[in-house]
Amino acid sequence: MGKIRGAIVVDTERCKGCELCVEACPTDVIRMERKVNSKGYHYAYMEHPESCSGCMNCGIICPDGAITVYRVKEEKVSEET
Amino acid sequence: MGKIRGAIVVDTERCKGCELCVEACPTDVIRMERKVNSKGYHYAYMEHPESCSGCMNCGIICPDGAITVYRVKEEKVSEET
Amino acid sequence: MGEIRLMKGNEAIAEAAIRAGCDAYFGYPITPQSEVLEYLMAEKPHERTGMVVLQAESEVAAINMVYGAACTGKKVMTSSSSPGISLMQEGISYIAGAELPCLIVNVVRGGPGLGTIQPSQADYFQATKGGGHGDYRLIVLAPSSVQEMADFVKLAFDLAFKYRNPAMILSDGVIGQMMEKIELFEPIPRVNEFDQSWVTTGKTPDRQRNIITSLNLDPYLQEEHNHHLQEKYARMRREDVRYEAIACDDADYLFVAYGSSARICQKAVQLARKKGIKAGLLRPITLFPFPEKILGDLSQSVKGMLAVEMSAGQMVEDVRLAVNGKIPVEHFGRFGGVVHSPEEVLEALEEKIVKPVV
Amino acid sequence: MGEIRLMKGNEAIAEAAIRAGCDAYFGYPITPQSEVLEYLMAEKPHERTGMVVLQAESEVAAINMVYGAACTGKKVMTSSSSPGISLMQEGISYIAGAELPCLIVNVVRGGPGLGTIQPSQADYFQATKGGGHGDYRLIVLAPSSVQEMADFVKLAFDLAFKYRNPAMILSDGVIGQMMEKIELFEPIPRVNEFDQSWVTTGKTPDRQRNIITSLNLDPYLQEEHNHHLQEKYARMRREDVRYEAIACDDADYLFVAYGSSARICQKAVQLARKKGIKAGLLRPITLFPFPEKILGDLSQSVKGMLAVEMSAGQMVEDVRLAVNGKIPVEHFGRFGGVVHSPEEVLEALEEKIVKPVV
Amino acid sequence: MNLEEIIREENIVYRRTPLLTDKALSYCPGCGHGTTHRLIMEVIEEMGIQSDVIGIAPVGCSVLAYEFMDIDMIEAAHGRAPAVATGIKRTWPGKYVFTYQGDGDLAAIGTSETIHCCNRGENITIIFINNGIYGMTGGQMAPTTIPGMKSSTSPFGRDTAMMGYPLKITELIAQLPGTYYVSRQSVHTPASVRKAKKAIRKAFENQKLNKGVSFVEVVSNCNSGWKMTPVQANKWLEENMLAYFPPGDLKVDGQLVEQGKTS
Amino acid sequence: MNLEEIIREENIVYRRTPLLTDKALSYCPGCGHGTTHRLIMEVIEEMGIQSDVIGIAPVGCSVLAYEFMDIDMIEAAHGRAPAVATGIKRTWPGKYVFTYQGDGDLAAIGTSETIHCCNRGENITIIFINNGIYGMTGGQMAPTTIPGMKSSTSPFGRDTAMMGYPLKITELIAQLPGTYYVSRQSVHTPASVRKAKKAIRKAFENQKLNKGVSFVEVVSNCNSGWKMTPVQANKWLEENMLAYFPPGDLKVDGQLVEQGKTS
Amino acid sequence: MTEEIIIAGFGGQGVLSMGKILAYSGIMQNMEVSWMPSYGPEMRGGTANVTVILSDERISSPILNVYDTAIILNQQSLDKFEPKVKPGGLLLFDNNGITRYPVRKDIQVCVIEATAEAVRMGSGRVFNMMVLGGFLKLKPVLEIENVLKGLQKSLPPRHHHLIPMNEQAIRRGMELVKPFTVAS
Amino acid sequence: MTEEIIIAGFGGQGVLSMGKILAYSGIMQNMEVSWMPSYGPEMRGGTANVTVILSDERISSPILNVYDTAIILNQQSLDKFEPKVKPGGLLLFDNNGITRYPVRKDIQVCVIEATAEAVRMGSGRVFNMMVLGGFLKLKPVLEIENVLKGLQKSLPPRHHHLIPMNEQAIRRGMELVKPFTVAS
Ligand SMILES: Cc1ncc(C[n+]2csc(CCOP(=O)(O)OP(=O)(O)O)c2C)c(N)n1
Ligand SMILES: Cc1ncc(C[n+]2csc(CCOP(=O)(O)OP(=O)(O)O)c2C)c(N)n1
Ligand code: SF4
Ligand code: SF4
Ligand code: SF4
Ligand code: SF4
Ligand code: SF4
Ligand code: SF4
Ligand SMILES: [Mg+2]
Ligand SMILES: [Mg+2]
Repeated sequence: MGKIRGAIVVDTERCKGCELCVEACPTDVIRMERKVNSKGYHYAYMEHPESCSGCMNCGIICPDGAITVYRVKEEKVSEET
Repeated sequence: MGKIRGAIVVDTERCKGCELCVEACPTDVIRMERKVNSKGYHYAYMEHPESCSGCMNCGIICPDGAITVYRVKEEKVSEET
Repeated sequence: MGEIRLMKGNEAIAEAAIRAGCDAYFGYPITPQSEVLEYLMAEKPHERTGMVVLQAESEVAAINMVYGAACTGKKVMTSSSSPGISLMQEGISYIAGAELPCLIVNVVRGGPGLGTIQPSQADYFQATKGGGHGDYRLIVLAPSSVQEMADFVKLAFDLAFKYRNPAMILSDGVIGQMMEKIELFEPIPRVNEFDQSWVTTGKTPDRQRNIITSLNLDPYLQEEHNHHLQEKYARMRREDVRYEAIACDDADYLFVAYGSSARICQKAVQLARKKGIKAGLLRPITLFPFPEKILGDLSQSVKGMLAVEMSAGQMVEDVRLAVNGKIPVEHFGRFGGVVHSPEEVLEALEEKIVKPVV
Repeated sequence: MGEIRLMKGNEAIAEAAIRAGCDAYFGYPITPQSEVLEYLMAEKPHERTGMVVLQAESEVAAINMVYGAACTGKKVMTSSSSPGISLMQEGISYIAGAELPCLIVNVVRGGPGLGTIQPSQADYFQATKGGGHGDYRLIVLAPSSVQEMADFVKLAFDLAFKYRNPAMILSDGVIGQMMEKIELFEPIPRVNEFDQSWVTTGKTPDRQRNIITSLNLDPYLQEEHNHHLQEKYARMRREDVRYEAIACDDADYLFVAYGSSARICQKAVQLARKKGIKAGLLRPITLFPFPEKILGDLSQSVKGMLAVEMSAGQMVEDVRLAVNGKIPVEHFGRFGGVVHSPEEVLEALEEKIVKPVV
Repeated sequence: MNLEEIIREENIVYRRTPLLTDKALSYCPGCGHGTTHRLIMEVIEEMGIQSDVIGIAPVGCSVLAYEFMDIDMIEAAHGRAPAVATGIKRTWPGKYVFTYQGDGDLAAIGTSETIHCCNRGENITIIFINNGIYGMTGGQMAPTTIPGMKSSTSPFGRDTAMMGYPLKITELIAQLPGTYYVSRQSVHTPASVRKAKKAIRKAFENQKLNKGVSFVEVVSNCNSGWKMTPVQANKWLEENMLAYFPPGDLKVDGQLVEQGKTS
Repeated sequence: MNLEEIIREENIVYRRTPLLTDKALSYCPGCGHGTTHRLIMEVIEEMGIQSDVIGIAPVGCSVLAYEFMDIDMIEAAHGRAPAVATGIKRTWPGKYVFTYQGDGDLAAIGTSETIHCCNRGENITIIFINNGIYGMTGGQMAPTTIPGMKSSTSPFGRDTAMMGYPLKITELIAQLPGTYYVSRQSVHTPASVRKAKKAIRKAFENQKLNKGVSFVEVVSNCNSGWKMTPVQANKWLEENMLAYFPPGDLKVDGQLVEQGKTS
Repeated sequence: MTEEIIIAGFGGQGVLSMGKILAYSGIMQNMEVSWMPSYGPEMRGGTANVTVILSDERISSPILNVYDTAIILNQQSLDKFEPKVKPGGLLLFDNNGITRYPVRKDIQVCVIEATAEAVRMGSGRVFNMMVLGGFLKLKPVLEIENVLKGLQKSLPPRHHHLIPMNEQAIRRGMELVKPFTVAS
Repeated sequence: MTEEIIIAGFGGQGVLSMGKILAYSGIMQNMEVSWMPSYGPEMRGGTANVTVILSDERISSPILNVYDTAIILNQQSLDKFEPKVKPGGLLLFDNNGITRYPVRKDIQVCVIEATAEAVRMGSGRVFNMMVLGGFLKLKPVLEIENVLKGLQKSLPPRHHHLIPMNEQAIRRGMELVKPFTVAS
């Protein structure tokens, strides 16, 4: 499927499992882990990393600032396309 | 001069000499007495009773409710005219 | 027998208010007493008895709504916790000055400032000596069980109307939040049987107008009014002092404690007796009027007293004033939201009273 | 020698504030102290020293403006009279809890409620025992002359910053409204020389962020904080008790009185001595910390004390606590706005102390 | 006709309402408080509701209103009259309840109580005496002191940069869904007094409708605080106060009156 | 490109601002307080003004804001943040001062301080979190609880006849001459968060202009108090809260924005 | 030397400012002074009084029950303060509007027709200065030069041109004052 | 008979309601009861605990320092309350998420794998009832019929249909509970 252009890293200890990022992701990248962190929360992870566009929606909506978003520079992307 | 149609009675002890009635009278009926009442206020009186139309302006403006206004009934007035 | 329920102290206050024929409650949420308003709203007392319940925009508004309703002879109350009660001080002083009956509930938390929401007894001075300005007193009742939370609502209204004086229930987070078995008294009709000749409900042709005010621009009239108030307070001291004496008859040492501290001291008395220390507990139920006479009397028979309060030492001053130097009086208490344990309290008695006295 | 002026007590407060390098005043008008704000507005201290003067929309706002400015290390003050001070109780408790230095002036009038605008001393309990919630204390200074109204402004700021604690000048309508000759101290620059490491003026890279709060959700931390406060109050008791002893050395009987009552008692001492009664006067200058030690000491040499206050009896409790039953302590005072005369006071001494004691 | 013939009981067209007590008003000569007291009492007399009215006096010069109005009255703490009124009206919905408040009382210290009472739509009447100053305490600046106006706490005139603009609280209150009738009037001329009375009457009559707050601002002089004679003060009022606080209805029957279309 | 190539320092396009402390936020999962905290800290970071900012936390769930924001902060008494801010800004006119307040704090107990601070035109920024409820104390009705909405003190839904209408305080504030910028935003979708951030930035930048209050309302969820999941709560917010509290600028550069023309 | 004075009259009669001038003059003479007014709500009307103490020593109570001198400007004040003059003390009153005259014989009673004189001179504003002159004539506790200095201090600079007029009034008062014979 | 119990765990585990059912059951058995929760601000998360006392006599302190029984549902609570069980008392814990196990040998320690069982049964809601069952098995201070009555009292009527399910859970808990051998 579509080229990998972005990625996220979730701070699993900071994540509270609110699922707002899941809802916010336009390309349905994120799912919640069945395991829980030390505070008892299920945490977010990339279920479909290949779909991530690095749009930052998830990072921007996350109340706990648990998500770092990476994106390869546009020129890079276009190079590869 | 013009017929007497109205009259006022000032409660001289209640009057505080504010002169608002003097100002309010459209026919310049009222003046302030040179004497003072027991509280030291000059009080209002009818200087030109013949000009009083009984319009009530003075009574209506008086903050201390010191004025009673009298007027002969209109029909009476017209009878006499 | 009345209905038996398991209830929180705060809920008991609310249910008792409905049953005591309270006409109106005005209040603003604050932990640890928000259940009072919540319970009332859920119970729709408006439908049950016609009681009015309104969430005010602030404690200042609430106490002044109380002032208004009280002027009309209604049984009216508010409740809050420490910071909220501080905001009411001007209003309370007005209510006392205008001689209005009403009930104010303070479920105390740890201060000063925002402090903590945990239990405390550090508002004793404020409640008993007048946190507001001027010489006035509240009738102050200190429940030490959920049962008393309910019963004192009725008692407070009775005393408030007897004296035309605001009454306060001075509780704390422990009593407010705990659940206990209680027996609810039978509802009484929402009819006020106290003298209503003074109330402002519209001047009917058969009487002079009624005025409620705390103002006397003439200081001599104001002094006269103050003397009248002082006489009323003196009468309270004569007629309405309430306390509970537990194991005091043969006691060598006394805990003096009210509210939840009294509960803890009761356990400490049991522990002490087990150890062979003849401890007793004098529990003031009315903090104003303070049970000074019984404390004075007991100072003849006991060797020392320990005032136990969740504060840095407030009621202890009234105990000292009552005892007037006859025997040692010391203070112990955890505070700032920490609740002492029976073991700590007993240890303090031994350290501060038993040892030094022997 | 400083500048000599004839000034009202309230004006002296205002002028002294400008001279003491006060940074900001926030207040709301109320008789009998509105001259403080009026004087400041007329003097344009903004131009004289850069001092900010703002009329707040209420006393609640004023005390919270004080709170804000105090957080930034500014010398800041407010003034009001009894009902207004009652409204400030929550704010004062916060300020004490957050350990902020500031000055609050209460020019007391007769209560309770709206009461009268005439002088009174019935806010003693509120000032010294905490009218707000929780265990806290204000440093309370009681001027008894216009000179002291000015001087204590500077003193109050010094003590407030020494302890990071709110200070109160507890005055009354007599001292506030009277004019006397005073010698003004030289203006000091509007620079704060006290420790500023804790203030919130923006986190610079060279330090951690500063936080001002009175909150500790954890009761154990809050208890620790309360212990810290109590230690501070204990230090005040050790280091900063102030009083004036007049004719106490050979006295048989003592007046204990502060503020304007002390002035009246001073005259009563003169009248008493003329009559051959060896009276003296102990005038507490700091009401908190209260001069309990000197009173305890004096209770060895005098036969009785009369606490004279324009209240139904408030400071008298502290005198009794200090004396701890050793000698009789009685109270006399006109109240509700009435000021006692020297003759009345002397008569009360004779009736209540001299006669019963002899 | 001579005077004796006119001055007869049956010819009285205007007299002091008996609902004012005999006591001399404590106000300064020419103060609009007196006029407004009179209007309220006339309305109560005309409506015949004396036995069902409860009035609330504020802290301000009118603190003693209860000495002059022959009705049951309550003295409220400074600014809290709307809360006090709420307490009463909620427990006595059948009574007429009104507050009488000054600008310091209603628009400074009592802002919150005013706004929330109006927003809740308590079925009461609020009479708001705006004299642009704190009369009672000696002429300090009020929330409604107009720009440049001198007072004892703005001795060089209200400096809006430092002290803010006057608060047009009546305009705010008209915005609230809980108000049913909001009007601004004045009592500086006979004509304005007549209008003010009509507004006050409406504000009392509305209580029967149970639709919310009826609010009447009365722009009035404080000649003492303004340091003018009463006559000067009323002229100054017309020229300055009314320019800032234009008279007229702001809201009628729950509907905002279009600006300019003041009646 | 594989993940390792993307997840590199130099490819970061979004990360938690270092102006948030390490401490885990005390808020419930999904609570908009966290998002808004982040936005404010991002703006301060981007403007590079950390050393000149003084923040004021209210009493409400955000009472502990000072634990999360790496700036000098003050905890104010319930509702009094605008007065506290006034005290600071008046004595430190060169600093950036902002309050962060809930709806109970700002629009109930703090109404008077809010209105007068805004009317005086203090040069500060007010961030107003409107979640229609008292979050911290257990979900009681707030001044902004919408009609029919349930809360622990309106368990059968807000009954406007008994409890009054929601208070649209932002609309009132926009009317005051002391406000320079008034905007309502929300943080329930990435797009709304982006807009909210712009508004907050403007509100801080305005402080340099010395023209008065900049006020940003942030409509936010209190999923705990509303008894919903965070995702449900944000949906409910969009459908119900925003209908009552429509987002957009109300006043820009001191000029009221015409209704409907919200940006 | 200590002189304890009460000045009492209607609100608008300049009672407080007369006291203030006295107090300031005391300071100019290196004395201790106190000035303690009655005070009330702002509304015009009603009575006003002020207690002024001039002394060589530190002043104790600024509030007194009895006085060395009572300067009385209306009937109500006469009724109230006549009994409070110390035996041997001075009661000075303006007779305008007085219907019930002083009766005490154990004190010195004097009268000054200052109101009448002020009306005659057409300058009501200096009425209180005349009364002050009368007092100083009877009790020369202050030297006139110090009173003039006191006047200067207590008037705002923009009113300093009025000082000669005030001085004149003081001197006129000294002439006007005369003993009052108490009816027996 | 007096039984002093602490129940402690995470906020969402039904700690308070378990305590409430115990207390109501006590009332049904004509006992005196007290229920004293820890309380905090509303925000979700954090730990919760409740002290329940059942007694034949009037209960003195509702706040205790040591307990007859500690019912423990998470690690933090285990760390905090294990030392506070009276010698000879009972410590009952659910082992889900526990990494540091009990060590005391002077008390009875039992374990119940209720979380695991609830997940297995697919009904997390009755987890706390299982734990309650475990406790009642070990300390039969309340008769089961009274517990069922207590359940009825403490549940709102609209949840009464769940009582059979709860009863089942209690009985299952009685089966599940087992002694835990403290490592030595
Ligand atoms: C809590 C409190 N603060 C201040 C005062 C003092 N005070 C009395 S009246 C008043 C202002 C009155 O002004 P306004 O409301 O405009 O009434 P007016 O006298 O002008 O009619 C003030 C500030 C008070 N009595 N109580
Ligand atoms: C004087 C005072 N009254 C009441 C409280 C209790 N209290 C704390 S937070 C709060 C309301 C919080 O609601 P809001 O401002 O909407 O903030 P949120 O928690 O929803 O963010 C209340 C009433 C208090 N701390 N102080
Ligand atoms: S960056 Fe965008 S596409 Fe990638 S996970 Fe986040 S929301 Fe989805
Ligand atoms: S939005 Fe943040 S806290 Fe919520 S699930 Fe996603 S990563 Fe976790
Ligand atoms: S208006 Fe009334 S008080 Fe004023 S002068 Fe005329 S009669 Fe007298
Ligand atoms: S009634 Fe009219 S005309 Fe007659 S005196 Fe009064 S104002 Fe003048
Ligand atoms: S001071 Fe002003 S408002 Fe008060 S009575 Fe006098 S004129 Fe009227
Ligand atoms: S209670 Fe509501 S406002 Fe508070 S943190 Fe939880 S979701 Fe947020
Ligand atoms: Mg006014
Ligand atoms: Mg909220």
